[in-house]
Amino acid sequence: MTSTDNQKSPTTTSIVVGHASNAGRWMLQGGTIVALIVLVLFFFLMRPDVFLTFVNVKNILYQVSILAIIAGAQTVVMVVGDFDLSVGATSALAGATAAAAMLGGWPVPAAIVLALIVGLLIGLLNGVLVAYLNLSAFIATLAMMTSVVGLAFLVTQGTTLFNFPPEFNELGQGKLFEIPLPVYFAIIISVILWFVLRYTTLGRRWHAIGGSVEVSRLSGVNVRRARLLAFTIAGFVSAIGGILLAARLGSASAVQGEDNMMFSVAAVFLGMTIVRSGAANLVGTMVGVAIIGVMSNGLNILGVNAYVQQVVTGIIIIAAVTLSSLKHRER
Amino acid sequence: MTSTDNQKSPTTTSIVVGHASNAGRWMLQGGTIVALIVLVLFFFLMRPDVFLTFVNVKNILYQVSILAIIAGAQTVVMVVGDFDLSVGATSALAGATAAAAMLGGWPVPAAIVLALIVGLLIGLLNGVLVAYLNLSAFIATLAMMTSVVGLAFLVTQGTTLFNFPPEFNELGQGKLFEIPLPVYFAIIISVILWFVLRYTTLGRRWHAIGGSVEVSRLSGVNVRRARLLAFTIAGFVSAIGGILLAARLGSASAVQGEDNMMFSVAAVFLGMTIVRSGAANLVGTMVGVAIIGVMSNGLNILGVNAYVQQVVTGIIIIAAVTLSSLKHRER
Amino acid sequence: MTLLEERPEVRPVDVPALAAHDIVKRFDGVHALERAQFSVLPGEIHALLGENGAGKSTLIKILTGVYAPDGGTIYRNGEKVDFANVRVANAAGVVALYQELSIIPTISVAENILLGEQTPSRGGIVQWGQMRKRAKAQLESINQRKIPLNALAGDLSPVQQTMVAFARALATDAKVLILDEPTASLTDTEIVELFSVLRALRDRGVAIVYVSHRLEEVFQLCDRLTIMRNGTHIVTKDVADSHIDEVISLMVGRNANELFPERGTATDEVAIEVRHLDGRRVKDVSFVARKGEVLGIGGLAGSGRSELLRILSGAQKHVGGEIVVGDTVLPSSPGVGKALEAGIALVPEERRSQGVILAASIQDNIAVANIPTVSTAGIVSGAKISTITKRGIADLKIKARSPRQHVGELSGGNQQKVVLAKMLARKPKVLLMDEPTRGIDVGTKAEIYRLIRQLAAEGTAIIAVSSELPELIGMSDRIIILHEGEISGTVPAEGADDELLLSYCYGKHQS
Amino acid sequence: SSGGGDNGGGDDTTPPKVVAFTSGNQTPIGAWWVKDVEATAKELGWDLTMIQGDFDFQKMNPAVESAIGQGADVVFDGFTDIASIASISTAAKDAGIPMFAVDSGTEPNDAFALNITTDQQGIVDQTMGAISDAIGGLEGKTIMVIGHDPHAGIRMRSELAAEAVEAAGATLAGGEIQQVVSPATGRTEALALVADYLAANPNGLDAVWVGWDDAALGAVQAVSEAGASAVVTGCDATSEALAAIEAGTMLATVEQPWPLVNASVVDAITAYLESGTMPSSNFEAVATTLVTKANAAEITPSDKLG
Ligand SMILES: Nc1ncnc2c1ncn2[C@@H]1O[C@H](COP(=O)(O)OP(=O)(O)OP(=O)(O)O)[C@@H](O)[C@H]1O
Ligand SMILES: Nc1ncnc2c1ncn2[C@@H]1O[C@H](COP(=O)(O)OP(=O)(O)OP(=O)(O)O)[C@@H](O)[C@H]1O
Ligand SMILES: [Mg+2]
Ligand SMILES: [Mg+2]
Repeated sequence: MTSTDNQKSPTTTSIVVGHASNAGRWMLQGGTIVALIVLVLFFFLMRPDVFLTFVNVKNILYQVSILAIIAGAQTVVMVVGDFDLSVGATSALAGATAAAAMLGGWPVPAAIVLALIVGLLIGLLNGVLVAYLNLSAFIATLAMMTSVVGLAFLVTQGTTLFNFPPEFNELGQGKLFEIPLPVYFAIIISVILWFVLRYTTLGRRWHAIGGSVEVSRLSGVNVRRARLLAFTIAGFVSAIGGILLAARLGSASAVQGEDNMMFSVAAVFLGMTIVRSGAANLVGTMVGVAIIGVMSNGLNILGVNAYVQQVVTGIIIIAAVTLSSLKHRER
Repeated sequence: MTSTDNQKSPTTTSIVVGHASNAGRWMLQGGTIVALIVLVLFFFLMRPDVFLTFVNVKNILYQVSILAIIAGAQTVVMVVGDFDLSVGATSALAGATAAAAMLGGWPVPAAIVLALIVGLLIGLLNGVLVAYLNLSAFIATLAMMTSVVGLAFLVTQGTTLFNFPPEFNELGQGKLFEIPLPVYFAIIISVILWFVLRYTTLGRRWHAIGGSVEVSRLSGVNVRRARLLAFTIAGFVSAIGGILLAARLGSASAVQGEDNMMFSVAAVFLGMTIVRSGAANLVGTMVGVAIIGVMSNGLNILGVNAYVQQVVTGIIIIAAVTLSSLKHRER
Repeated sequence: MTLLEERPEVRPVDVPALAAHDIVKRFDGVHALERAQFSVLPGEIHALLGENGAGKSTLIKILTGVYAPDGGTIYRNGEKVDFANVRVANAAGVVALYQELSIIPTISVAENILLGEQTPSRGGIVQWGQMRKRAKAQLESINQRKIPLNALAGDLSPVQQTMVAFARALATDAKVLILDEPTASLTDTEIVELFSVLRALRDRGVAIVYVSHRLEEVFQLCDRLTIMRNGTHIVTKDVADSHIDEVISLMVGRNANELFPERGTATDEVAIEVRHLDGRRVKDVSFVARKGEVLGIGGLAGSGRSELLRILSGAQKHVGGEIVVGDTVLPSSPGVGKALEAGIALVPEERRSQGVILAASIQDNIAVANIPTVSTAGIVSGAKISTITKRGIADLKIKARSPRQHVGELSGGNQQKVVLAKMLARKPKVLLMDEPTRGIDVGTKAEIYRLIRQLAAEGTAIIAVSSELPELIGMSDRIIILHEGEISGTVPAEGADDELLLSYCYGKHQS
Repeated sequence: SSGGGDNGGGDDTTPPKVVAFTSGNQTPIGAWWVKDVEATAKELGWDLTMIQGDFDFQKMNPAVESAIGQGADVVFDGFTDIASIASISTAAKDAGIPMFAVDSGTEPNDAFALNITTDQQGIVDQTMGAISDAIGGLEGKTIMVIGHDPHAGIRMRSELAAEAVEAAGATLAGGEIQQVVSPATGRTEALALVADYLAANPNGLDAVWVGWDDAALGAVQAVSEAGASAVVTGCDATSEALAAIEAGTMLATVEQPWPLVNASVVDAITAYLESGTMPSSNFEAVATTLVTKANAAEITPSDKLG
């Protein structure tokens, strides 16, 4: 640093960013999208008369709508770099709460609000444990899941509750222009979450925290509050999913929609591969949800045995994620 | 740029020793141990006539012995900084494989070896996906779990297999000095894993990788091979657990011991709180296993309703982890 | 503007913009700060100096609300304040650029610059247009027009990342700006930019605290300086009244020796030979390093120096050419383990992410690189680990409570010594060092230079990358300059000419 | 027992020790059984140890075996498949204690002194009869059978149902028994199975035979959403199924007389405790009642037993 005249130096140098092979890179990154297209093509070719018909597409959409909502909730938490393993349990408890309240004579809107509050509170509690008490999200939400399922059993007394007012069931079973209402709800919620994640200061803070908690904190981001909010919103959105599931089935049990937890995490992971930063993102999650939905519907249509389906599901998830991970391979 | 004799310079030391508040620190860190002691005391005071009797302690040991083995497998993977969500499924498939082979007329030892190989291969596959294809352990083992459960369903054809040769059942139900054999197996496997983790080069490498993959790689550790081995060993040990479970119950089904996955992760997390580095460690895991076992046995003895038990289980896990996390709190 | 520009007259007003009185901070028994005093006036650049571990970074974290002090008071413009967290400090106009913590890799450059409260928004909705505009303006103000706003910050070079972090600190409209070793990973070009910006800010009345181990910089840039030692205040005085040797001796608490030891004599025996090596960026690089020789490698940021060392250490594969150590030809991707066995060891560039496991003890860190030596038949010997650790701690004078202390608790300089210790325990024939003294105080620097010489005298070949020309010249026997991955010049270090070296750095090729 | 003589006003027969267990205590029927057995024990003066296992045999079996090890006169099993309790049956056999059971396996097994369950073939005959009546004979029709292998009863009756379908000259939809993998998601799985089948084969289904009501209700919903005409039967007579039958969306279910079965087993236990008489046969399959719109109102739902 002793050199004298470096006046002339401040010119070019150091910048090495190469925007070269963007298209090619995108192709590889899009492994998950490629996987989706391959799946759709495959099932279409196997059953051209069925697979892409209006009825069947509607079917798929209907089947994944609630998973899409819960995966949306999971996306929010995973953007922040955490997990929420209690989303499925929370949705079941919310459905059960709404059900029990309605059967107890509450008006439908009040029962729904109560169930949403329950979801919100569970989310809040998760948030407090993770953001304020610094528990690992994994263990906190795992334990929460256990307790919440227990609560759901208490609320339903171990039975399946049913016999809801028709206007409640309508939420899950009604149609608008031939399309079931839950599909609209899923779309609306996804768009809202996408907007929040992309365009609000809260969403951007979540992304920053997901990138580095420490740098965010030192840059003046209120990390705790933002994480708390992420979990709270996830609890709330999961509750919406659970209420719709109860309405869709016309019944509520403590373990209802259990597999949504696992599939929501899988969907988010599948979706993480489509962006360069490798972060959770809503569009990707929806691609992941679509893969899961198409796979299950297509295998059913081909009449594949349930156990074989399960084996194949695991393999397809691994294949899709591997495809996208190939680009990251370095020595 | 001068100064002559520098040969002799690197001499004296400068170790600033200060072992002050080690004991106090240990107390706080030992939150999990405190939780265990509190639990034991509580149940003892509630039922002094039952809880600490030889029969009941034996009972607890018997009940947790297989969880202890599977949690040992999980510890290995978590030392490396990963997860294995497929341990439960792998153990079920191993049990099912041994069962199907024996019912198919294989001699007991051959059936056991076959089951161990199955576990090893699943672990190896997990390892390849995570270590060589760079998949996130979470999604890779989650997908693996799905596929493996499917395989277990295929092997058992969805039923519960039973009617094994008595010498097989003896492995799980036999006793030595009044203590059931699985307890000895659990102890032996734990000691071996503890030794491997603590005293072998492989164990050292695993710890280093858990601390930092990049630093380990640049220090000459073959990171991939070590991670591969961690998953492989986890698969193998899980298979032992699954075989013992089948022998212990005298039966094998595809979903047998499902909750061992969740509880194994919970046990390792509980155990991580007892060491200063916050890393997974075998002794801690066994404390975690003990907490889970004592809790479940104690609540049963008190005749607590099954649903309430579930709620309480979640709360106790959260409480134990929170207790230990308090020390980490900073502003 | 040049680095050696005349300092304009500064007449600071009397009330300090920020002052700390009697600050005490302990970490698990370590007294990081013991009644530390510090104050900075508006319109001055105030250097905060001290050895590694003197407590500078800790003080900064307390001044900005990251840590709560165990005792003492902080005053902002003469009023007592209690910063509960970074946000409160920022809101009070106190902003820091922390040591070794820069950017969030997974979000865009623009977002990195306008993070947190700075994000332009209306009703909670981010105004992206506004954000890009302001981020662009910030980058322009530090002459970094080439950094793409929409790129992920993680895709930038380390230098660019630092500049982005700096842009963020500037974006907060700070009244007190604290910079903790901002130039550690910068080259001259960026340093010039940085200084001119800092001077402009000072002239607008901003109080600037500047931490650096590069004392020349301090003398070029700063108005006053405060020296800390062992967590306490030693002296505060005008830079104009200070002399560099005096500063050094106050920092280390003893008389500074000459920084660079005398050069030794390289043997004729070749330790490592590199022939036509090609990597991702490195192109057709050939050279030899001899036993007992210190071979310096210079170049601009991104010129491929680190990659060259990574390839030699086996951490990255090469696509062409060969590496010969003694009589073994290394395969194209040997892996670090094999390279270590062949006698090549690397002290990497990024200490915290590549050099040490922060959450592990000193002895565990040292053991990682020495697993083959501390084990027999796959079983590790605690006694052997203990022996090599104690030797490392003694030889390198590592300042630590015990061999079991976590490396994350050590100061930067001591962390670097741990990295050295773990590699030296392998007794390498060829020692690769990437920026061996980055972020290290003068006292420790001198120790490391002496150590390098001692190793050379014992027959080790040392290949060291440095971004600081005086260091490169002072410590090496011979210097290779890289430009865009190719060797643009090779010169003997003795009497090497700064300007010539710089011209090679900027792409002039040796005839 | 050493110093216990001072309050023993002449009652020198110690109460019989009964170890009872069920794995299905989280199901409504299991919960009812626990209550019923506890009430019975009080009434008959049993010294009862009740162990509840939530389908977690790893936890339940050791607890039961340890209770057996501490001495018992009778082991009483409720709704736990013999396959899952092989280790318990070994322990009981070794201790020489007879085991009585309600609905624990579909075939005779020497492990039990007595196991009373329902007649699976009867259930299939009743439901298939109802289907046949509703769709005008089975021949040439397409019928889906949905089962759940892990449950021994459901597994057996779905196999019998599949045989009945083929024997009657009808087609088994999908060529094999369709499986629900997890009981927790039974309803959604069945819903998707039927919905997807109907999407691929619009109006290609005449009936759906389902092994238990919860999943049957998913099939009912799929059929009605697709606007198809297939009829659906289940088994269990849950209140929800009864309501669906009364509403006309579901064709039939089957009531299994658990209170009666349990009472019979209790009688056999009492006989054994009093006189050591063992039941003449170790297996009994009792007849069931078909529930259709005609009698749905009179049936006590299986989830409202207690
Ligand atoms: N989080 C921590 N836990 C324990 N000890 C710490 C921690 N942070 C700092 N220390 C200790 O406090 C002392 C001061 O460290 P600090 O980082 O402030 O030094 P510094 O002057 O910034 O050094 P450098 O020039 O190397 O950056 C050192 O002894 C260090 O080991
Ligand atoms: N894996 C990678 N992907 C993309 N760019 C990379 C990668 N590795 C290195 N680079 C870039 O290539 C250039 C050469 O890197 P290298 O680290 O060898 O340079 P250097 O001369 O040591 O400079 P520096 O001072 O930045 O370390 C750097 O600008 C770096 O950002
Ligand atoms: Mg510092
Ligand atoms: Mg470099």
